[in-house]
Amino acid sequence: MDGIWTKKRYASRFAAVVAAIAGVLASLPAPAFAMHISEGLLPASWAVLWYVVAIPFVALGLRELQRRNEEFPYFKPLVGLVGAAVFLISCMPIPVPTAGTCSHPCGTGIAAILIGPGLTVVVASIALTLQALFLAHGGLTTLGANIVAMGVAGSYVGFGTWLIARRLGVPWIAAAFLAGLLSDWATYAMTSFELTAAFHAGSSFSAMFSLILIAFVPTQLPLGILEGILCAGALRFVRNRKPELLRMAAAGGAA
Amino acid sequence: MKAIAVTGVHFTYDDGTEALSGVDFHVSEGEFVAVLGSNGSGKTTLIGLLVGLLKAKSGRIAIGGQEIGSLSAEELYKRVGLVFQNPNDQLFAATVEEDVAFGPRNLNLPEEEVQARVTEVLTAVAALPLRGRAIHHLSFGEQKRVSLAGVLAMRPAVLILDEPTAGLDPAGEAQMMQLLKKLNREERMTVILATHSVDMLPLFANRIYVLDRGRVLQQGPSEEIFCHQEMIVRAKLRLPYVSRLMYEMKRHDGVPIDGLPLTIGEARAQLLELIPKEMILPGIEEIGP
Amino acid sequence: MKAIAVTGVHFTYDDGTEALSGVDFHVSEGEFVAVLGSNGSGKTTLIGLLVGLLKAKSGRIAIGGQEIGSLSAEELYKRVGLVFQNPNDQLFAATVEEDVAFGPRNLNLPEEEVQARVTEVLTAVAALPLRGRAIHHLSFGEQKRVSLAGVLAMRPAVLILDEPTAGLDPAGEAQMMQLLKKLNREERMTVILATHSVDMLPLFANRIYVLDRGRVLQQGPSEEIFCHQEMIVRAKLRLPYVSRLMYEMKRHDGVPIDGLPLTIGEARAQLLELIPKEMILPGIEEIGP
Amino acid sequence: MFDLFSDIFTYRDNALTRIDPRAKLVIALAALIAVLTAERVVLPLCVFGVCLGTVATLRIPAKLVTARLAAPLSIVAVLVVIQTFFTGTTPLFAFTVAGWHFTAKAEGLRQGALLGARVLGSVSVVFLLSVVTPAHRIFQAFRWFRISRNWLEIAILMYRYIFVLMDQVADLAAAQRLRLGYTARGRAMRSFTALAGSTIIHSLEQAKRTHDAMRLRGYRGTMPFGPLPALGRRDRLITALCLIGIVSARLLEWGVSK
Ligand SMILES: Nc1ncnc2c1ncn2[C@@H]1O[C@H](COP(=O)(O)OP(=O)(O)OP(=O)(O)O)[C@@H](O)[C@H]1O
Ligand SMILES: Nc1ncnc2c1ncn2[C@@H]1O[C@H](COP(=O)(O)OP(=O)(O)OP(=O)(O)O)[C@@H](O)[C@H]1O
Ligand SMILES: [Mg+2]
Ligand SMILES: [Mg+2]
Repeated sequence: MDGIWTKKRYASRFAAVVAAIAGVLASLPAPAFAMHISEGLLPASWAVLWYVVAIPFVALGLRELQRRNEEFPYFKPLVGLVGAAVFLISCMPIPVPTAGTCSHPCGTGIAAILIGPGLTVVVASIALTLQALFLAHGGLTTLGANIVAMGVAGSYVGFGTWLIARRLGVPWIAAAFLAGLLSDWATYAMTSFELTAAFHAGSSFSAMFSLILIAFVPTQLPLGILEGILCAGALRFVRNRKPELLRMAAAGGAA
Repeated sequence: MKAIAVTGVHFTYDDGTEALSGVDFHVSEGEFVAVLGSNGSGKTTLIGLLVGLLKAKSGRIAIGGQEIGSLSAEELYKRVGLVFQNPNDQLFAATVEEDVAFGPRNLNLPEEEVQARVTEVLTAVAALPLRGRAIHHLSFGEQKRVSLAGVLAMRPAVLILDEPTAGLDPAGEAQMMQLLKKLNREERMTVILATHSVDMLPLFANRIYVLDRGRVLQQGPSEEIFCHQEMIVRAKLRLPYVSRLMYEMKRHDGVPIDGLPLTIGEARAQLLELIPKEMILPGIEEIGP
Repeated sequence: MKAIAVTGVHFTYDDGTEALSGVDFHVSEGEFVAVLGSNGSGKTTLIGLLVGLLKAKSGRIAIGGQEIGSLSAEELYKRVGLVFQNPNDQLFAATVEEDVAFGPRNLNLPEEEVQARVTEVLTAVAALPLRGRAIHHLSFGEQKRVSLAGVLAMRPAVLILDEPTAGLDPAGEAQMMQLLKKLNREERMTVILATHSVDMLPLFANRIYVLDRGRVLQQGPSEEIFCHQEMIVRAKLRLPYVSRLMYEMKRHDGVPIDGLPLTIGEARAQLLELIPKEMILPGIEEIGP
Repeated sequence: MFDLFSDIFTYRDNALTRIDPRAKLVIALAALIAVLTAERVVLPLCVFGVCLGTVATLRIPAKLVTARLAAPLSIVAVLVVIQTFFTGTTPLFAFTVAGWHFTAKAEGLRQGALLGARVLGSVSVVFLLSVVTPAHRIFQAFRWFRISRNWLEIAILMYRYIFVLMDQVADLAAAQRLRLGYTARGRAMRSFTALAGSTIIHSLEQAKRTHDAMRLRGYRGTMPFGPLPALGRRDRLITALCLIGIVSARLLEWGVSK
């Protein structure tokens, strides 16, 4: 692995790699699912490691589910249905201007606002399992890694943003926008991190990380913004139409 | 001129269900046509093809004389409008006014024109007082009429409705059908409706297509269609109740009835001819309204 | 013994809509009772009260002689079973078998008993071959029957159905009503159904309650109910088509008709008496089946 | 997208659908591990070939196969290209495009090909599993693996109501399209948020009705599951044979790589 990242030819190599990755990514049938790490891509050791990271978060979410289900018997059907809705939203094609194709939102931001981050991890783990099994997006072996990126990073960052922004007195619509935006970017940063960790072999970690990050920029930067708009817009829609429903789902004083 | 011309259309869903197999379906401008068929006979699929939501595997579909594939979205949806069965799946704005204005605004009309259209169509469906109301506070019948208004606001030449009277009570059903009749007779709008309820149809539809398992069993004016009792049963339908009564009297009791009366008015006229004058109570005329 | 006794019940939704105002509703064991009312008349609200989903503001509700408030959830659900209007609300498991077994398993029955009940109720609703199928692959009519099976598996003493025939085609409607009739006559199950379709009712219901804007306008056997044409119209309903024909002939043409025939059979019998024998075609008997 | 989420083939009756889902899951996991730990392309490609062959024998439409494999295949392409040109030392060939020099390297090509083969192999294993096992059977098998019951309960509800909501969402989206809601970018985004919002509203309302229905049938906060049937002899035999096959293939590969 010598020579590639040596100073002299760094710039042109770097540009070439970015162009190559971005070019092929744009031609993918569903670029957003490039955010799911494909089945078989991670070496066994990494696959296991990410499982080990993911499982405590899922267990935490399940504990919360059990607890809130006892207070409020409605809760499991509610989580299941919100999960189904978020699954569908994440399957809806949205037009991404730069990629020239349609892409898909993650939906974790809005889910975290609705049912809280812990349960969003649970829902995301189920959605990812269904997608891995029946749609060949993501995979069973890479499930742990994908849960960490989509579920854990996405929902905790999204919910944290929402909470902090609300505490700081940011209007809810802006807070929702930020939550959607940052949850999407967090997912993408985490996925890039996971890919780098597995494949930087030999080359410098930070160089490869920034490389992958930048390669995804043309699609993920606007996609994050669209996700923010979606999150804010959908929340506004529900608030306008049926505010009482939000109270029902509310986690942590949502909306 | 043909408003709609469908010839030899086949359609198969991705999972292999053959929903339409060789359907011919023609509607002239200004007609009121009903597509009659049991659950799963392919009505909704046919409608999906007509409005371009589904693509036919083979066969030709022309709207107003032009191939459906050659029309832009804008041209197509000025020609055909679809009212869905469940208004809840169709109304997505917060208020009645916003929802009805959705289509005209997307046509980039000036705001006065948009408002004028909203007033016009809400008047047409007798829902003007609902203008400022929130959608989710409307009753089912009101929702149905508002969803019709939203489609009318696009001024489609052909209005297609999927089970317009499903879930409506008798009064709502009659009101909806009167409304459609008025649009058809007075505004010369072509109306196509899919349904499996047979009793109201004879009064309204010029022509009926009977659909069964993806095939057109028969088509023609309602008097003709309901003469074929076996065909009707094969399509898992039934005769209108009044016709059924007359059919049984004619067939099993040998009462001499001309053709097959479809409406209460026709049946009454025929029966009165059969009943001797002296049976009729004298002076009863005064009691009647 | 009264299976259901509702006296002076009022109910107001959170948003202030007064959905029921002073309703009395009594059903004896083994009866087949229909609650007839237009959209928004309060049928679903009344049902919600009967099964304990809603709590009445005032008035008394007793199920099988016991106050509804004093019954444990388990006792209540063994006494009343509710089939929802939309089968999707009720079919929440992945397959037919799992869904039907949901209730019995909640009753902590041994597994053989659960399986036996599943077989029994699926046979009763003619859906045994669907046992292993996924719910989302069933047709609408099949879903309706399976959702009925799921409730029957709880062996409720009283079966309540919200618009059991809504959305079904004529064949499916007839099948569903026959099924309910059989459950009522053969299994002695008390059946209560809410509907706004009038034509099938006279054949099946022992008694009809007419509901309008949260009030019971009238109750009684169907022959009585449909004699009150003005009351029916006030409730935004209509007479069954056959009765309408007979009513118009009696009222406007002065034809001497006894009472008001409600079914095709009754109407046919009465009309045949009025038509002179010599009008009837000779030898036609042979042609009839 | 929506149409792809189709499990109709899993309800066909064939030799593979008749096998107990637990057996299939164990075999699939073993195959995944073998593919993932393989050090040369042969084993993953063999698995890929076997799975694809089986899928073809089951007469799964080619359209579905290509749709499912499209994304993984393009990932494989990216991997091979990137690794070939940017990793390794031994040059294979070189060319220049628009002033940029590209040198393909042997190690990179090998590494890329291995990664690509693993992706293909494992994707095809899961694909085969998914066309012979309906979701509810997989959930059943999960129970045997001691997956949390709460997780399964949510999964079952989610799976079921994805189909219900999907019908409603499809109608909503069609209604918007028919009234020209997607003809310009700004409009499209507005329609899209309304669609997402409606989906959430529908789901929350449905949750209430579903819970009512569950309660009326005795639900007290936990979905009851029936007992799992014992694993049949035939299934145990099949599992054992397949495991032996997979393990020996893996050992064989190990021997060869050494
Ligand atoms: N999305 C779909 N995927 C697969 N099969 C479908 C789909 N939609 C409908 N079908 C099948 O296609 C056939 C025709 O269905 P369609 O919805 O057109 O019937 P319909 O006449 O509208 O019935 P209904 O009166 O119940 O609305 C049915 O057998 C149905 O099961
Ligand atoms: N959740 C609710 N909140 C507020 N008002 C409601 C609610 N549900 C029903 N209503 C109102 O209560 C009244 C009675 O409604 P209900 O649903 O009982 O009528 P219904 O006879 O079942 O009508 P349909 O035939 O349309 O089902 C109506 O005016 C309705 O608008
Ligand atoms: Mg239909
Ligand atoms: Mg109701």
